[in-house]
Amino acid sequence: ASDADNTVKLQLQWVTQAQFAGYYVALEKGFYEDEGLDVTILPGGPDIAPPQVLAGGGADVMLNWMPSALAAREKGLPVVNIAQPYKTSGLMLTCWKDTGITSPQDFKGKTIGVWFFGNEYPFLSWMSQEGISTEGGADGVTVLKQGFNVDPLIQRQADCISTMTYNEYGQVLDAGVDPDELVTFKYEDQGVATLEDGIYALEENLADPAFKAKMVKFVRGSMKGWKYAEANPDEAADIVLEYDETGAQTEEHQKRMMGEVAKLTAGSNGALDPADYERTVATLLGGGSDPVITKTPEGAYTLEITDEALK
Amino acid sequence: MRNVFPVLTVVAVIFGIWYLACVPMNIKTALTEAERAGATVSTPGARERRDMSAIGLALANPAQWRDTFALKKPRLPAPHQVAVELWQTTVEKKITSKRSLVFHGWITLSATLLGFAMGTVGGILLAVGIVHSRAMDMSVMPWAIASQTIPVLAIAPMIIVVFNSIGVQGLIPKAIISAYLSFFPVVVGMVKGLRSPSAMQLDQMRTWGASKSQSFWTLRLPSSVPYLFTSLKVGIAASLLGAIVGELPTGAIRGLGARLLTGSYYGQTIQIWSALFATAILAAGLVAVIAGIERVTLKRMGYGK
Amino acid sequence: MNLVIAAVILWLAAMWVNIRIANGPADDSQGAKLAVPLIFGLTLLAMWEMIVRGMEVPMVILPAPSVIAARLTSSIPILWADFVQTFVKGALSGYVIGVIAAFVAAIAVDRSDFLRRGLLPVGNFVAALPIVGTAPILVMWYGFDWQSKAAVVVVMVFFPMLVNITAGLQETSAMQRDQMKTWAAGYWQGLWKLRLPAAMPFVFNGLKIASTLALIGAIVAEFFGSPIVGMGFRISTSVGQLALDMVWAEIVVAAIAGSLFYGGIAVIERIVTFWHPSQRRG
Amino acid sequence: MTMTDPSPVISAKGLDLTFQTKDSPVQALRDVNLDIGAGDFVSFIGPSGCGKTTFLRTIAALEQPTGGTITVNGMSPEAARKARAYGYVFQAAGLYPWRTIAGNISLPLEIMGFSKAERAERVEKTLALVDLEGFGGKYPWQLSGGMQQRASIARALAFDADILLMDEPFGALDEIVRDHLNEELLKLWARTGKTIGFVTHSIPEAVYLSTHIVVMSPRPGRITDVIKSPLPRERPLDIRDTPEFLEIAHRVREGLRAGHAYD
Amino acid sequence: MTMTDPSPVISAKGLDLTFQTKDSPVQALRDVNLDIGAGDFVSFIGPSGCGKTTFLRTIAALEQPTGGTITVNGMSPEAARKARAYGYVFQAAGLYPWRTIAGNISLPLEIMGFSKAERAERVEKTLALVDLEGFGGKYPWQLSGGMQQRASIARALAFDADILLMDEPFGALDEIVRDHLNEELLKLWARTGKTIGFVTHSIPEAVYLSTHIVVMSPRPGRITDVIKSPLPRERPLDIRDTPEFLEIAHRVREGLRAGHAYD
Ligand SMILES: Nc1ncnc2c1ncn2[C@@H]1O[C@H](COP(=O)(O)OP(=O)(O)OP(=O)(O)O)[C@@H](O)[C@H]1O
Ligand SMILES: Nc1ncnc2c1ncn2[C@@H]1O[C@H](COP(=O)(O)OP(=O)(O)OP(=O)(O)O)[C@@H](O)[C@H]1O
Ligand SMILES: Cc1ncc(C[n+]2csc(CCO)c2C)c(N)n1
Ligand SMILES: [Mg+2]
Ligand SMILES: [Mg+2]
Repeated sequence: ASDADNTVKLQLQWVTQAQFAGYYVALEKGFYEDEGLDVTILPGGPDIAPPQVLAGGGADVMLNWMPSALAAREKGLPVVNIAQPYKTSGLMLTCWKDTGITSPQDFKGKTIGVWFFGNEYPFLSWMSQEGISTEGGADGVTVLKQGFNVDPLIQRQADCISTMTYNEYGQVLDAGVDPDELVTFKYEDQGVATLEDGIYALEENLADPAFKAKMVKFVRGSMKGWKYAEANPDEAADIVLEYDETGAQTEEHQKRMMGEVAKLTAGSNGALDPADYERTVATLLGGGSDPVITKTPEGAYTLEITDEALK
Repeated sequence: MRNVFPVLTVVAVIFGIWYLACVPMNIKTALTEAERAGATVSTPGARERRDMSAIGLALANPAQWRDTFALKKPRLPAPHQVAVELWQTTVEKKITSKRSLVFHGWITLSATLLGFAMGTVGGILLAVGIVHSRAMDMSVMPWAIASQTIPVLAIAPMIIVVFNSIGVQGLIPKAIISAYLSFFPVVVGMVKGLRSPSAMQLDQMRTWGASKSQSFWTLRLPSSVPYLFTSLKVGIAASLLGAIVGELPTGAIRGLGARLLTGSYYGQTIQIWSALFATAILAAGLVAVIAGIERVTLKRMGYGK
Repeated sequence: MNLVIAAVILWLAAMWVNIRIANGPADDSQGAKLAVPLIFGLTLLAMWEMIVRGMEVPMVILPAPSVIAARLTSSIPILWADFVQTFVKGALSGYVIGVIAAFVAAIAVDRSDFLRRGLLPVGNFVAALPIVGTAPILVMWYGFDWQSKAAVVVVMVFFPMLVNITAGLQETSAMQRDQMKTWAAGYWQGLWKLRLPAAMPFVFNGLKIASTLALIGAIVAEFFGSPIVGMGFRISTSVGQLALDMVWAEIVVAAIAGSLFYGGIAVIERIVTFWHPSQRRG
Repeated sequence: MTMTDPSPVISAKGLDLTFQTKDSPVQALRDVNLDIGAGDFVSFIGPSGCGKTTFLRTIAALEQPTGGTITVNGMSPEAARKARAYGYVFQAAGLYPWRTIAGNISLPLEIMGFSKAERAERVEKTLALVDLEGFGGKYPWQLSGGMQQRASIARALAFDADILLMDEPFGALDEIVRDHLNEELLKLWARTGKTIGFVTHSIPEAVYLSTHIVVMSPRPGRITDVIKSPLPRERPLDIRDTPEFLEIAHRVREGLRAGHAYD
Repeated sequence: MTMTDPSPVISAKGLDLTFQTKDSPVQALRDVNLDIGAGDFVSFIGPSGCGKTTFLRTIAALEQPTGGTITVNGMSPEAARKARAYGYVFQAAGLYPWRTIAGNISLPLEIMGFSKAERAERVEKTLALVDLEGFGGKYPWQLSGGMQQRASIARALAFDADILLMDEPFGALDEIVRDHLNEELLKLWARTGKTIGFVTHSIPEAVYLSTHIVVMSPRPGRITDVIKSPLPRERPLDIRDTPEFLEIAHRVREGLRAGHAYD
């Protein structure tokens, strides 16, 4: 197991893009190597549940949204947040202005595209907070399981869709839509923001001091990568492009994404703010008829890794 | 060869319809873009146009017809847009480039071929078992049919994860998914083929005192060859689909499946269509190769006379 | 570990029983024909249960059959709603439309040799388009609800049906067609009275193949956008929620529905093609 | 052959038929001249591939001659077919397995637009004619080969055409059943007075049944001999052991042997 | 039948055979008693379904009798088969299209483990025996039907069994070719002195070929008559027009007619 000691496999939750720039920069710039780590980055996709990969032993650490991670915890897969490079949420609903929507109450009777796959929880808690049914009808919203692109909005099959500030929103603009034609609702502003793209590991692994030490090195290297990416967005975007094996990304798109992502990671040194955590848990517990988690989780995060890494 | 002219005619008609269809399919987007660029169109306002008839809009705005063939992200790309994309991503790109469809095609092909080989060997072995053991025949067949009613896309991620957990990654899990799809036609065809010798031929073997294995090698196996090839042609196409499905939960890194998916993720319709066509061309090519081998083999074996 | 060994022993025992039944005196009885596959299937299930428990496979990777069964029985309303959405609305309507369209096309192809030679190769090409590519396009065109799922099913079902019907219509011997001529029968008379009935074994072969494709197509299409009900929706969402028991419950429903659909068509086949040698005995 | 009847039912003059195949044209019939009178029973015999089937098919307008003329009832074969001038019986019974025997017999009647009542009546009548009363409700596969062939003949008789063309109708049956059906066919012919064209490979069968035996030579098929039978119309089975019978059989065999190259 | 030979090659005593089918048991053979001596040519004739094939198959150990005894060369049929006591020729030639004629003939030899050299030698010899020298390298589809059937006979002869069992070997061929092969078969029999069991539907064929004609009655199959032929061993084709021949043929026909319920 001697060479297992310095290998780390990281499972992303989406395909290679600037959303994960910090990790690719750390890899490319040798920040992991400096820590003595041999890191492999596994891209995700619409059919990959990172917690499942973690459970199967296919990866050592994963990126995940807090609600999904906490739900996994309740399902008996004890994952622990060890770092939180994203400070701010990039999730928002983007609507056509000409639908007359100006506030969440106007969603009634409208059709809204939502990402599922464990990412639907923030939306559901928001709607229950607003007292709007998600079963459709004149007084509720009709929810669609949104696919992986912005077509439903462009084709006007939905009045609003989920977008990330750094990605889908840009795609909507790329389609020639003027920002003035749109109304956006940031989850952050609605008080239902969740902690996105945290770094998680399995609790049982963290009991092993050697693994813990490895994680410290990994988080340290990753944060170095993130800070470098924030400072050099264009170079970071190029690095990401370099690692994209599908060849589907465009430089223009990745540069803009990097710019937007930098805004979200800017406020974080990697350490999870327990206040943010408490707020997220509160939102999720109050999730209406079918809450994501039913009891307050214990030990779902640890500051030990970041404390050590940031020393 | 006699088919060339009819095929070309049909293809030409399809292209004609396709071009015609582009106008109503893309007219709303084209109008919206034209409007943004400052042109005046018959019915202003994308919202107003949303529920209007596309054909009506197309007829009212002949000026925008040309635009419907040149959108960046059309609802229906025009044939030449797909052709140009195919050309650029196959011929003009270095095949080692990750933007080359040949590169991605090769990734998919290697999983396809491995899966096809596994599925074929597995299918043949299973068929041999079924033909020689009544217990196997009675117990396996109904479940083999049921297995084909399970959507692969649903179990593909689980297969990947399970293999991941025993340390197997990369080509093998994809090939297994592809084998899962191709084994069934092979089993069905081979069982039929191995049972195709007539009672008379089997009796003849008995009058010579042939053992089970002698009957198998000299009679059953050669008799099954035509059936095997028919199955192989179905099987290779199924393998290709399996490999593509298997690419989705492997992190959609490389391969035609990944191309399709990332294309759809970024709304790159032209890229999707060209990957789709590349897949179909690959499938047709693979089937043609097997059909070629089939023709030569069967001719040498004296069938078809 | 003990459970794993027990699983192996169970396997050997069950296979021994099966071999005894299959080679025993009552091997041709209805009972044996039902018992043997049933024993085989139940053994597989029991082994699955034992191995999952014995090796302590995490729930989030592979749940045990008992857990799946529990989920199945406790979620019947959800499963039923999903079934109606995906199977009845999506798969079945697409299946019917696809089959009817294939019949119409087959007759067109049959009437014109030119069309046959032109259309069938092109059809084979189109049939090779992978569903994971066509589904997103059709969802974009036909919206999120069952219509786009039906469209995917139509595309999947159409060509296998067309190929089978066309082959079936060729099935009659030259002699039979000549006979029709000696009675001065017209095209449609020949079609109705001779060639369609003669094509039925092929048609049913196609219908059976298409039946397994239809449900799969409808489920897969839901991965690419759907309302918040449906088997494909539930599967993909539940994977994200690590509710693997729900995923498997849906898979079980899919397998049962698919097998029943297939079996139902096989029964109709028996009735319609009662005259065919393959159906006559037994 | 020259018939006593002044206006022949079927008349072929200088008939030529060449098939265009991929490799080379195949001349199946060359300069065939034949008149068949009303009520004749004409057998065609000759080595395999000599054009017997082709000639029968030409009469039935299933093939187009490439030279010469052929008339049926004074019209073109095409027109005669439309006028339902003949019933055609093929070698295999060719019954539709999804129809009962009665359904099979009524099939041509349906196609020709007979009313339901009339169909039922004719089916009953023809079933009786071929000795199959009571079997109308059975399916073809439930009958023996001989019964199937009888049903197939009934089908060709049901619409009561004047001419019956039969291409080796009993070729697939065993000798005993065949003898029996030959007897039956003769009776039927006597009862109905139809004109019959009959292809066979069996010399005794040809001699036993026919008023005229047409011997054909191998490709390109020509008529080498037309033997008029001196046997009476009434023929018990053991007429086959009489010297007259053997004499004609011998003539036919000689005629056949003349042009035959063993395989 | 009682043979002059004291120890018969094939001997059946009180043979019964009943098939168990789904609906009801089918008695195919009942109380069959028959002795066949060395060098006899025995034909079996009888209506379809009377059990001719079943009897031949029982001799070849392809069916198990349900009553009575049968011995071949004094052993059980099973043991006789192991001792390669017989060659079996089926109705269709049944040659493998993927093997040449020589390859087809050598197939049983391969299965029986003959050495390569011996195989080649025997193939040559039997090809000569059936007049197919020079055709060893051809594929079956390159030969006419008659030649194929000869190759199929060669295959049954190759391993030089004393007994040849033939189940309607010429049923599918046309009459002229059949005549020719009958002649050849007689010559072969004369040359090799084998014991031959031969199933046919054709009365002239049975009479022309056999030393003994076994007439069987319909189900349950019984032997109704065994006719010993007074014809000499040497038989030109036109022996068929002699009164002796016709006399035997007549007897056979009568015997057949006796038990025959038309289909
Ligand atoms: N459609 C066709 N195309 C080309 N050649 C044909 C066609 N039909 C028949 N022939 C050829 O014409 C010749 C006469 O054939 P036909 O079937 O009339 O012979 P036949 O006397 O009926 O033979 P058989 O006794 O075997 O039935 C044969 O050489 C045959 O190969
Ligand atoms: N395997 C079997 N199972 C049940 N019944 C059988 C089987 N084989 C033959 N029979 C029946 O046994 C009887 C005798 O059959 P057999 O094949 O010996 O007749 P045959 O005299 O050779 O007839 P044919 O002249 O038609 O070849 C028939 O009624 C047949 O249906
Ligand atoms: C099936 C599936 N649907 C949605 C998401 C949510 N999500 C998380 S990050 C990200 C990328 C945004 O550009 C998206 C879409 C997911 N992970 N998997
Ligand atoms: Mg013919
Ligand atoms: Mg027989």
